[in-house]
Amino acid sequence: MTRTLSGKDIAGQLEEKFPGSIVESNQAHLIVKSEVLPDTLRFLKETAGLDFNYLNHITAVDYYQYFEVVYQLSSLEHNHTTVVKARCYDRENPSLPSVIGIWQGADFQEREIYDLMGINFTGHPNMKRIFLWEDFQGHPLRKDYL
Amino acid sequence: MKFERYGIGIAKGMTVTIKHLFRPSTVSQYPEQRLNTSRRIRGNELIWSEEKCTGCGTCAKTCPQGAIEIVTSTNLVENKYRVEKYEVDTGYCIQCALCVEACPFQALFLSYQYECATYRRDELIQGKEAMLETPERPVSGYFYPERAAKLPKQTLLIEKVVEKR
Amino acid sequence: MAIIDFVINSRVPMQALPPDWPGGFWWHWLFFTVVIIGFVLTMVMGFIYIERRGMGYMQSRLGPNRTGPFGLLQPVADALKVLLKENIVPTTADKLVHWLAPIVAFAPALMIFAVIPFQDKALLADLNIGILYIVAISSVSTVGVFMAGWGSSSKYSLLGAMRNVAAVVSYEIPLVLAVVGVVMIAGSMSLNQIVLAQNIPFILLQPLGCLLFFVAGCAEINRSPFDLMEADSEIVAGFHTEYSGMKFAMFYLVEYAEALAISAIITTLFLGGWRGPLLPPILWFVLKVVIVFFVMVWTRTTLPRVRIDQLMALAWKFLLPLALINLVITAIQVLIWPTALPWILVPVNFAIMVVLILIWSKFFKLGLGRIEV
Amino acid sequence: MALKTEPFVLNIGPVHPSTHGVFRMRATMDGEVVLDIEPVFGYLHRGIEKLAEQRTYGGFIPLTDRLDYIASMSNNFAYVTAVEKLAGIKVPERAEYLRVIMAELQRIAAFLIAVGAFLNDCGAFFTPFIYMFREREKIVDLFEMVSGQRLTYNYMRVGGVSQDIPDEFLPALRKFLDKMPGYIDEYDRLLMQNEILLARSKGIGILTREKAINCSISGPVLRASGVEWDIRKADPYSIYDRFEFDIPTGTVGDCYDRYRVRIAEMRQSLRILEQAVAQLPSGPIRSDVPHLVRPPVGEAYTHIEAPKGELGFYLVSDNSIAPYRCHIRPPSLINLTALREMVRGWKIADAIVIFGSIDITVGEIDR
Repeated sequence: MTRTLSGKDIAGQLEEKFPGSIVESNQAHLIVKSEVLPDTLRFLKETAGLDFNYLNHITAVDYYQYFEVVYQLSSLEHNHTTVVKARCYDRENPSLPSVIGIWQGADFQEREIYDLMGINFTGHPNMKRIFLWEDFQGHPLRKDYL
Repeated sequence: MKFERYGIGIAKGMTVTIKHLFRPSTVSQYPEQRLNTSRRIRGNELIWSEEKCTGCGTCAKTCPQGAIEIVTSTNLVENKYRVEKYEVDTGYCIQCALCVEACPFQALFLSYQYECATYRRDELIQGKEAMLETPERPVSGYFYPERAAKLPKQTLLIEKVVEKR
Repeated sequence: MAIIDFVINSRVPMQALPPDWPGGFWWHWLFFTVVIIGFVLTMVMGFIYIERRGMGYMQSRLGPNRTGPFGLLQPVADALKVLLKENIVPTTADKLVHWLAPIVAFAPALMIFAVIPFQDKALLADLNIGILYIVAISSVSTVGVFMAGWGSSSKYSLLGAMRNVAAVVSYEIPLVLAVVGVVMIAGSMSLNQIVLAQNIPFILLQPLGCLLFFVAGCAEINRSPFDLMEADSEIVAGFHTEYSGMKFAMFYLVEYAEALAISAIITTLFLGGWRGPLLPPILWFVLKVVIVFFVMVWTRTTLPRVRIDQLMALAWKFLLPLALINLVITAIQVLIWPTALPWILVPVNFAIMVVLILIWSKFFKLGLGRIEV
Repeated sequence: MALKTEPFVLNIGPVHPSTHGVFRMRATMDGEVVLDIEPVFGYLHRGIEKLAEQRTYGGFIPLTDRLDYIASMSNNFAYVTAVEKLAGIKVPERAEYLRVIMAELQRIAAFLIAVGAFLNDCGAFFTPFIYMFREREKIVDLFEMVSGQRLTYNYMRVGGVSQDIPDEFLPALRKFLDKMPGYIDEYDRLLMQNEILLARSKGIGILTREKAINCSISGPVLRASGVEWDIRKADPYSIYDRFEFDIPTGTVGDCYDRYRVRIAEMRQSLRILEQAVAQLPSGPIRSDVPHLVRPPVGEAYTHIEAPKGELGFYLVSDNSIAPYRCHIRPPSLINLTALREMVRGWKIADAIVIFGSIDITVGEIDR
């Protein structure tokens, strides 16, 4: 059975390495500051004992006030999993650093989030629409898109 | 193609295909040979029982596609709804049968027919009269096992083919 | 009748001209032209039927069975359908080349039958260089295929055509070398003479040659597993991607006419041609042709397709050396028994074939085919 | 003198015999060699995630059928487990067994298509494809018997399954289980050791273990690369911890391994089916779930081992009758991440074979 690492445990380790990076942590997930997101995720991937080498999926949720991007991470060696989230509050031009340098599997998923939710992942080499055509107006998965 | 096995793999494959040459084929010739479909087949039409329907509209609310349109008026004398209009656009219907499962009064069924193609889109809309159960429009046993028991048994391919392998 | 004398005594002597033929050469020519065209067209229809039905049964389905009794009229229906279709020429195509390609491809496929004997001396022209003629003519249809690939101005077509040219250039060599063994045993290049020389069918004396010829022939006429030129899972339909209507029908016809030609050549060279007991010769001929074609259908049903570099490797690394070795062995045997090879050689040659293939399979290696980019 | 050449762009798809739907690849080619490849998606985009926000939790089940339309049961399964986790619904024992039976039958059916289409891409002219479709029809017959449809089954419900199996189902399934190993042996005889197939698929399109994990590859493609990761074993959902089965893995991670792993998994699925049929209890098939489920505020991610890989549903609830956000983790889309690396430098014929060995469904990629 896959163990779910609680966000609090990981938050403790992260806080030592990157002070002030954690916004919120509870049993189910932890929310990190978007500026340090790649660093923390790289730390999670490369620290022995955590080894989150497998990125299950990335998705984004629109909560009107902010967008929440959800990273579900797993470790195939230790068979545990956790959820890391990041928020971006800018509704006009939301952006987050890309994690494609850490997990290549983020490639199409980040493009998909950009296409449907409008979050720009800086550092992604090919940030363009994936499903819809190039001059499509709007981002359909946003709650205010009708 | 490193021929480590000197073409034995090729020869084995050739025997399989040549054996099939002398076996009965598994296909059936559709318009003449019709296999019995499942007793629970979810056919292309909805069948509605006017007597049982109370006009509650659960079916219309459940339909994921919004294909059911129901208009009711209140019959104050008998203290119940009267169904003014009941229409299904089978062009929108995806035959999920959620309406059949949702109906609290067992007034809605799917049909046993599956060949309901028409030449025009507006012919796909089923009105009240076109939804009643008739001998030409039999009812499928989906969700109603007692009706399913009366329907012919399904032809199974696994029972049809008898050759030895 | 000076002109006929001239034709008869010209540099290409028409040896098989029957002296008692009424009207002499021209009647002979007319008669056999009609016979060949009729034969090719009916046999192609038969082949299409055999291929589709045989393949259907091998694939556990029925194949076409709606048109006519047992679906026998399916080729006719196909032809009618395809003739009535719209003839589309791509706007960027080289129109002249696009139009000419099917004709250039079709003519040589028909011309091959000029030297194939349907029974003793019953052939259009018994050239004493019959084999050379076949080898020369059979490569000409490649020009048509390449014209189709170039003229369509489609990348898929061009890829298919390039593959075809590469394959034909390579496979011509083992094909010819495999034939030379037969020529040495028979002592003649005339196909009629070769058939007459087959008291033992040459497939028994030349089993390896027959196998090589079959493989190389399949590759020449794009039969599976060497059908890279029209590999439908890779390059849609290869050189005839952009063809439709009548012109597509021509290519379709060429495909089967070439299959018929190769089957007929194998029959003539290795299976004893029209010779056989009891039945009339022409029936034996047709029967053998159909059997050879059926083997082609069978391989097509079973085998996956090879890749282009593997195709080349098979020709140059496997077929060519084996064909050369086969040639040497045949030459030695012919030297020892100059008049006729004895029956004892049948098991010996089969053993030689098995040993050679086993040994050469050990040597045969393929590259991986990847290029660093 | 070297010839001056220049690469050209070849559009493979969206209408092409072997792109398995309306997938499109823009390939830059140097003659036969693929220099670069760019997958282009979106020809089947229907916005299913957006549609989910406008449907009830139960009303979305028929739409999950349309994701990976050759493995509808698995999609149903993944979705209903997500809703059940979100709402905290217990599922009756018999329903769990029925779900496992359906999911494993569906796995065999989906692999039959995957392998058949792969061999067809290799150039075996429809023979393996038709043989495998013949066996798939037998499975589809069983699905038709229980659910009434042959493609979009819509069988599972939140809290159970829609109906109990009919009486004639188990004998027919028994017959199928007896015959299927023979059929699989026949496929092995047909092409497993065929020299041409070996030449076409061995060593082709190697995906290393590290690359596979880094690219979030899942399912048979991951296992062919030598990673022993099967969600049925690693994170047993439903009742998979009660069954005994092995995880077949490959060694090299080439196309042949992916083909072999799929064939081996069919045999393992048959093993699971044998056990499930033997243990099948009686009892209710649906727990008492209200018609309109209102899960508490929260979020849930569940993943199952679908035929294509890890199929996950991420649901966010705001205590209404419709999901606030429904995200689908599409295995087909994510498995394509590594396609570019795998294909570069190979010939176009290999590119098709590699693409076929990944086994995608466009309905799931584009959603």
